[in-house]
Amino acid sequence: MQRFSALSLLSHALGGHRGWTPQWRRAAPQPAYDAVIVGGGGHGLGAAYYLAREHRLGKVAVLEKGWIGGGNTGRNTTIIRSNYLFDESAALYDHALQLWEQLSQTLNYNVMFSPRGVMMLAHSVHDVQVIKRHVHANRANGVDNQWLTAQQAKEFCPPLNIGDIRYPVLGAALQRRGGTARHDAVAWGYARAADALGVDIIENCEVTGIRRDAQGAVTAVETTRGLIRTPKIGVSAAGHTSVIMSMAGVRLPLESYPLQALVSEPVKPVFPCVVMSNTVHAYVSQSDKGELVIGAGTDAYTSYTQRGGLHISAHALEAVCELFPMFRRLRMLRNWGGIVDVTPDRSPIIARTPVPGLYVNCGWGTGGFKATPGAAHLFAWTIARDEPHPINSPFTIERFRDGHLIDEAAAAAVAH
Amino acid sequence: MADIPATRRPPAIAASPLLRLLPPAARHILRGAPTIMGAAGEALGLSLSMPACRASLGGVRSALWLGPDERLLLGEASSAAETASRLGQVLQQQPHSLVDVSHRQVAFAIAGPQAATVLAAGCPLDLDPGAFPPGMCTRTVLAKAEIVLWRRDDDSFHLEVWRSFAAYVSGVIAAAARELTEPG
Amino acid sequence: MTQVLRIAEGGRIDRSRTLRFSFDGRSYTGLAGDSLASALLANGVHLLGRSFKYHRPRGILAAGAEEPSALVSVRRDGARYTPNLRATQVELYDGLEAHSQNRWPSLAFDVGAVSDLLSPLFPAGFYYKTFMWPRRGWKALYEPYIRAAAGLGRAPTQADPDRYANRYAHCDVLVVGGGPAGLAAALAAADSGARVILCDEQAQFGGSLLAEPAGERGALIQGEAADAWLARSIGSLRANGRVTLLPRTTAFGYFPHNLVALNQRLTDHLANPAAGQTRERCWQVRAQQVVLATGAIERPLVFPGNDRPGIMLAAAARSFLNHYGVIPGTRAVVIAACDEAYRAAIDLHLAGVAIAMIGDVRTCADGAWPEAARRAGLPMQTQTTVQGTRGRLRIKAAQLARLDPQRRRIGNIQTHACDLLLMSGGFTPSVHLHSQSRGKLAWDDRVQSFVPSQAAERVRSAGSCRGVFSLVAAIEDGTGAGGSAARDAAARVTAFPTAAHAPMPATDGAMAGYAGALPQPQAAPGGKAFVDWQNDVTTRDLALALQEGFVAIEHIKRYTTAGMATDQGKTSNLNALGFVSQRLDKAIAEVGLTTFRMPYTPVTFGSFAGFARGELFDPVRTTPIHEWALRHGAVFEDVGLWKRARHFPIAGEDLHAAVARECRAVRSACGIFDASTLGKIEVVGRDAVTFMNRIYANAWNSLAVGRCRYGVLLREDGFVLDDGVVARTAEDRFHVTTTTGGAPRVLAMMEDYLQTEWPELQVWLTSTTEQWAVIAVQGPHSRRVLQALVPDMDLSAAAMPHMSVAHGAICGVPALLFRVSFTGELGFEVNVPADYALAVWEAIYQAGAAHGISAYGTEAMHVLRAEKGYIIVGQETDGTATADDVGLGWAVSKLKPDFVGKRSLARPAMSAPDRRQLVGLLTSDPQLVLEEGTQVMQAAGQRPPARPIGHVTSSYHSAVLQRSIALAMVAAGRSRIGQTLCVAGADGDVPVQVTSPVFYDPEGKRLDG
Amino acid sequence: MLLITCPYCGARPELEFTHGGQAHLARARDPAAVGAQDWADFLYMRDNTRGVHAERWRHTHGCGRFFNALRDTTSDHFIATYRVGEPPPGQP
Ligand SMILES: Cc1cc2nc3c(=O)[nH]c(=O)nc-3n(C[C@H](O)[C@H](O)[C@H](O)COP(=O)(O)OP(=O)(O)OC[C@H]3O[C@@H](n4cnc5c(N)ncnc54)[C@H](O)[C@@H]3O)c2cc1C
Ligand SMILES: NC(=O)c1ccc[n+]([C@@H]2O[C@H](COP(=O)([O-])OP(=O)(O)OC[C@H]3O[C@@H](n4cnc5c(N)ncnc54)[C@H](O)[C@@H]3O)[C@@H](O)[C@H]2O)c1
Ligand SMILES: Cc1cc2nc3c(=O)[nH]c(=O)nc-3n(C[C@H](O)[C@H](O)[C@H](O)COP(=O)(O)O)c2cc1C
Ligand SMILES: [Zn+2]
Repeated sequence: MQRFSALSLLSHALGGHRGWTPQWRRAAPQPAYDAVIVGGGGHGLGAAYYLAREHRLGKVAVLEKGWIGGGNTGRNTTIIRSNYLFDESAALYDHALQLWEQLSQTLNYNVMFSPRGVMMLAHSVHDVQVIKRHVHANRANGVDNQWLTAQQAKEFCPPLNIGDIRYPVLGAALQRRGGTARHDAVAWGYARAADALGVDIIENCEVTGIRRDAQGAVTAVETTRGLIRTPKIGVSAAGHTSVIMSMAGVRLPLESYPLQALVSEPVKPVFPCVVMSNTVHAYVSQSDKGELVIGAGTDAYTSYTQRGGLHISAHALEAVCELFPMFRRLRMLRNWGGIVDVTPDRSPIIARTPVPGLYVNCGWGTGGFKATPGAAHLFAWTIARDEPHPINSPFTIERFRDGHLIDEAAAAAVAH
Repeated sequence: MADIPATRRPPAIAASPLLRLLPPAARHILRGAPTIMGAAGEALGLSLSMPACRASLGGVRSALWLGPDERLLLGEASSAAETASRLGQVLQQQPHSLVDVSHRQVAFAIAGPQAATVLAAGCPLDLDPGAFPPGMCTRTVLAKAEIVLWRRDDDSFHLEVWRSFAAYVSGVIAAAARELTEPG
Repeated sequence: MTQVLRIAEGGRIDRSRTLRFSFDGRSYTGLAGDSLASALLANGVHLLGRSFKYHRPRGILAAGAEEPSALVSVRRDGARYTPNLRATQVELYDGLEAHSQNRWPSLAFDVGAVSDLLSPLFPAGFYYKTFMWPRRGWKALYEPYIRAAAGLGRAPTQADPDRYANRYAHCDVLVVGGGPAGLAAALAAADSGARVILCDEQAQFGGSLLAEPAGERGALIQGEAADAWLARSIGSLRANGRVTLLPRTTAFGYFPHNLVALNQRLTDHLANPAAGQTRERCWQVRAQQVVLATGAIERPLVFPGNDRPGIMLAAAARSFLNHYGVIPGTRAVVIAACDEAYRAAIDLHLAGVAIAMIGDVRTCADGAWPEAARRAGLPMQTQTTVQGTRGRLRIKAAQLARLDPQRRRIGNIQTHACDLLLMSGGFTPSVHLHSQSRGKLAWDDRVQSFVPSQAAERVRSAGSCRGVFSLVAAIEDGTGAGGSAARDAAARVTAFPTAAHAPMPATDGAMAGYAGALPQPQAAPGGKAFVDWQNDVTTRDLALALQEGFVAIEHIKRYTTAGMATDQGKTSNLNALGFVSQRLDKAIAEVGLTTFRMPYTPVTFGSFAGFARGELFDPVRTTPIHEWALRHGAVFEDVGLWKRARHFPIAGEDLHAAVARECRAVRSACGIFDASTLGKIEVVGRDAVTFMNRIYANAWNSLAVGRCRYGVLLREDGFVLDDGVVARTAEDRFHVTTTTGGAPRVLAMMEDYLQTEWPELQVWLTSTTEQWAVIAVQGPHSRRVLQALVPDMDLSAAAMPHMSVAHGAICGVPALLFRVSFTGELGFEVNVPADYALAVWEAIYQAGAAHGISAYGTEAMHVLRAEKGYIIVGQETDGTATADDVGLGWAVSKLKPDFVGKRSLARPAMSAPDRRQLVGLLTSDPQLVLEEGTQVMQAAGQRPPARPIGHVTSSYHSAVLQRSIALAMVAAGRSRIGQTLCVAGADGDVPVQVTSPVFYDPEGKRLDG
Repeated sequence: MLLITCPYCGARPELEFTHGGQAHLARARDPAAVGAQDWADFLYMRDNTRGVHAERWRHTHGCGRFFNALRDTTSDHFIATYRVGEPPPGQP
């Protein structure tokens, strides 16, 4: 793997940058692999990377129906935080956050992880109760999260309008370690590092079927680029998970909804942090390129179209204009949608399935980018050892049968 | 203890030229199988077996189709008790539900050549008389509130609004009306 | 200096109206009808901005929406400051104040320009490769620098005072684009009586016709001069009552089921808009049929140094000349890959501009326009490429070379001095909206572009937006599309027009043009050749991306950021594709396109929000008693959409003091509380009791008429959804109450089961939430206070025991009177029709004066119920609590075979021994009030990550108990009563004693006063 | 914003409707008799079809009725809407 650094950049500059080689090979499918990951998003590529680096699982391939990072990884608002309510969730997301803090160095790829602080606004007495409960629960779990008065919130984010609005800001929770990262870099960084460890990254290769033996165990995947034999299949296909799992006759507690985001025209730095308001539905940050990156809500209906209704993004912009009245004159540059796989308790599934050799990492819904390194790491572990890591052991499919839900939604934690 | 003057006190609303708060009325929601609507209608002197999304008039009363099993009955404020007793008599044996909602909502009249355009600021329905002719009525939305919209004639509408939404709905109407009076 | 480059006559500006304006503090004049760009050009100003990455001097490339470079900020006043506007679309008004962006200290001398010299260090994606050391370096060091360098204009700093509006509209035919094709389509549709909306982003209709010279010198349409045809067409559309004409209106988004979003700009072109005048209107148009006539965008040519000020698209120059009466330069070099360039050359030549050379990229140029140029004696040559240009702030010279097919130079490099370089790489049909609608695109060799193919909505494209370039053909195309659209609309045709709905008329290759980088002689050094002007993406960046393995077009876009600027690649995408296809030696069609997304051009946030701001952001729901609360100094809290009185401070009391006083009043005398926001549902019908039995966890058969019962509602998954008192007012009639927030949810759930699971039940539901106002009168004196007002009702314990209900009259007003208590005191809830509520409230308040009545708010209500251990759904419960968890097991029927949620209660987890259960907590320090949400620990001094065993759900100071109390959900809590646990407070652990959740009057004696 | 044809009121804007999830998931007449896995399936498991699927809508801000629809989740275009109790068009 060519080393990336200021120095290498300089020396390549002298050579007119003719020396750079592909960041990952354009691998062609081999007839068989020791493990196949379905889905070339951050989670899938990351899982392949950790399989190769930490579990030496032999030959691993990532199969991507389109171009890697083209799924939700490439279309999310990149908010990273770990201040979730329940112990199980906090452990899971903080595991990820700790990996984020090292990720650029780990991968030798600048993923631009920027812990600029994630602030969650409270607009009602009920919000205050819920958010303070998070703050206290997080403190017990060793996850940094701090309560700010409305005034302190404004000091932390000067454009914020706390006063003369329909739902005045009563305070906020701030996780300073939270922030954002560059979505594309995450996919490319994992791809490059995995490739360097011998992982085959196979694009334009859609999985169309799953073959199983008499005992029901998986034996191969059918793809648009031919049959690929493998004893282990890890499905990490976000919005398309149900479609793939149904190929093995597995039904999941998932529904795929459109979720939209949008960016403004780029402007000079005005927005120092990430602000989220669940009550009025606004999620805002400013990217390194200068666009305000704004998250909207999901549509009411399931869809695989990667687009949503105008009223959904309009609703988000109403909230943004209310909270940040000076942004009313800014303009939308582009709007897009993704397909998010939502579970009934808004918590993910990283687990074995009833089908031997078939593993699944899904249900991240509106909030799995922040989990990318952690989920990938735990998924790799689960695939390699055929058993969950302690951190993901609560995130099973069976929890729905037995009622051990981890209901972040009911407990009014926010999305994203 | 002396009785308080039983004058009804409607909620406060935003003023605007095209919008008028209509006097208090008697309102009932009648729900039941289509089979009861014939008799019930006769008792009130109007048809309750109207086609979907249509209103019917009969003397001082009017009835709005809100759903296959739901009608909104409107009458003068004083007529509430009589409506109830008349229906009570004819419907005794038939399963149905009659609930007095006289105070649940208020009524607005929105009139003038601009009426439909003003409503179009928040109502996503096609209000062209061709598509929404006089006599048509339906529950729908105006911006973020639910309303019952009833077209009386080409440029006048009758709105039924839950009382706590009256200020908001009249506010949206006022803002939209104001926008239309601008130059350009 | 004033408009030296304005020609004496011609153009569509009004020479009688001179307008003053300023750019970077310097004043100029222009004419009514000018764009900021044309006005600056008239004054010889070509340098308008600095580029995003290399801070290269940039001028005006285009004349319309596609402009990538000439971005400016316009400032009306401190609060009305708008960055990143395209000077070509800013309409000039008197006093306009514009500023250039992204430069320091000045536009002409910009320090940032060093990045141009250092550019070898910043190839595409350089930031992924560095800034990784030290680990914290990115956030602390590099990122702030990168951020400061990035971004275009500054964001406004003050709240925007302008207004924005929304409008829904419907029509038979929506025509987007008012050029010849669009006008023809609108005319044809209107003629057949259709309801038509025609919108165009420009101030005037006419599209490319606006760039035609006036009268006979311009194009002819069936023998008629273009401008005459234009005036006539617009006139007849205006005259038609079923046609809505929307100038300055951009169709920016295409949504499912033929919903098209338009952005209409109402005031930005005005010198002094009326105070509070609406600035923009967002239209949502639902159209039976849509005709897209959005035209085509000219492609620049890609060659070294192609970005200097003075380098311009040929059609743009023609538009500046014929539309605005401005000569963009005095001596021009023209580079043509398409005949359109010759039209521009001829028009400029006739206007007195010296044409130094017309270099055609192609091997031959023998179309009508090249011939005309030849006749006019203009210098021309084929097989030409541009090897470079000179000039810092304005082009000074262009170096041309002629190449043979093997890219060997024929003859010497020719250097032509010039102050203007015009280029035309052909035209890219504007297929944005067709593609947004999910219609397919097909590569068309004849026009060297993607054109619309199979539609995915009821939409047609007409004119140059589908590659029908010639004027006459475009008009015929528009007429055809408009006519068939109107016919289909009339016939309510639902099928999508097939690709074959209108076959492509034959086109000569004259307009085909060129995509990619112009051929360069082998081993020519060559400077930066820009593909994407605004994001500073050069051919080298694209080449590097390919070299590093980014071969998918979507990867190339993201790695180089080509097409990601505010122009969304209108002028660059096809050249990028062309270049990639050249490099990969793959047909453009196989390279594929990136996705078109809304908006077509950037749209103001405010216009999406429209009316929804301040008071109208969300409905503000108030009760009939609200104004009394206002008069009595209530402090309100938001509960859903409702405003509820939280407390009634008097004489400078703080929340704590007011609440203590209100609580004491209730416990010792009498309190009055507005509970009108409670949800109410009338459940009526023969099977009412059966329905109640199935929906609620409780059993209802035994509830007699005239009695009430506390009901618990579960979700199908077994967790508590809502609660409330239910009264049986007749055999077949229940008056159900719900929580304030739960009302709509509960009604929807009931309707769902009724309609979809139990349609056989004869039951109907009606919301009476707003029919009844609810006045709670609570406290030992409540009976005395009320009795006087209800002469013909007997409120005695015998006649009206706890949990009973009666019809009657209060102060002569019909009332439904409940004997219920959410405070633990003797209490009543008076339901009266809403319009009477205020009067009744005032009467009760008056009557209560003698008995020490006091109004209390939601906060006191919370304290009072907490003293009694009554839960609040949403505070004690959070969607993960069962009825048993919160001590309501008694309410859940053991006998009923089924009710919503019962089956789920049988799941193992629902009866796990360590479930969190409702308990009371008492701190050893009676004055210490725990913070709600604090976590309960098994023992003190645990280090994170410690596993809390519970959390505090409610915590208050109790006036009557003169100490703090708290409710908490604690694992196996009921078994821990008596134990001492600890709560992790902000400053250290606090020991707490686990108690029963009922702190006050556990025997419930006070219920009877 | 979709345009949805209510079987009672005709074509109406999505804003008037609430989505009701996958259609034709009947609640058991005697849930007590339903096994753990089957009950979990009823509560949580969904087909999440990519392609034509049957879903429930309620014309909440209209006639108030629940009804079913066939919609292609790859295009969001409706194939049909039909009343509760009726089988999906094109199926017995
Ligand atoms: C608009 C939006 C905003 C969001 N905001 C945030 C946020 O702020 N913070 C946050 O933490 N999360 C956010 N999320 C969620 C987050 O993006 C996702 O949870 C996360 O990126 C999922 O990553 P993934 O790798 O699992 O899925 P993806 O990146 O979607 O990768 C799945 C891949 O599988 C491929 N695939 C699918 N089917 C097949 C097949 N049959 N064969 C082969 N390959 C297949 C897809 O092409 C795709 O590339 C947001 C999501 C969206 C859409
Ligand atoms: N620009 C050129 O010089 C050029 C190139 C090719 C064809 N032509 C000529 O163009 C004519 C073809 O006419 P036409 O009507 O197809 O194209 P046109 O360019 O004349 O008209 C297109 C119109 O649509 C408007 N428009 C584009 N996108 C829009 C949007 N999203 N919302 C609102 N308005 C939008 C444009 O402002 C323009 O006014 C013929 O005269 C042909 O000779 C001119
Ligand atoms: C954090 C973030 C920032 C983005 N910034 C831009 C931008 O500056 N310009 C742009 O054109 N698109 C931007 N995009 C959107 C992408 O162009 C694209 O819309 C998105 O990846 C979804 O892909 P699709 O639109 O091709 O389906 C951004 C996306 C993300 C996730
Ligand atoms: Zn309906």
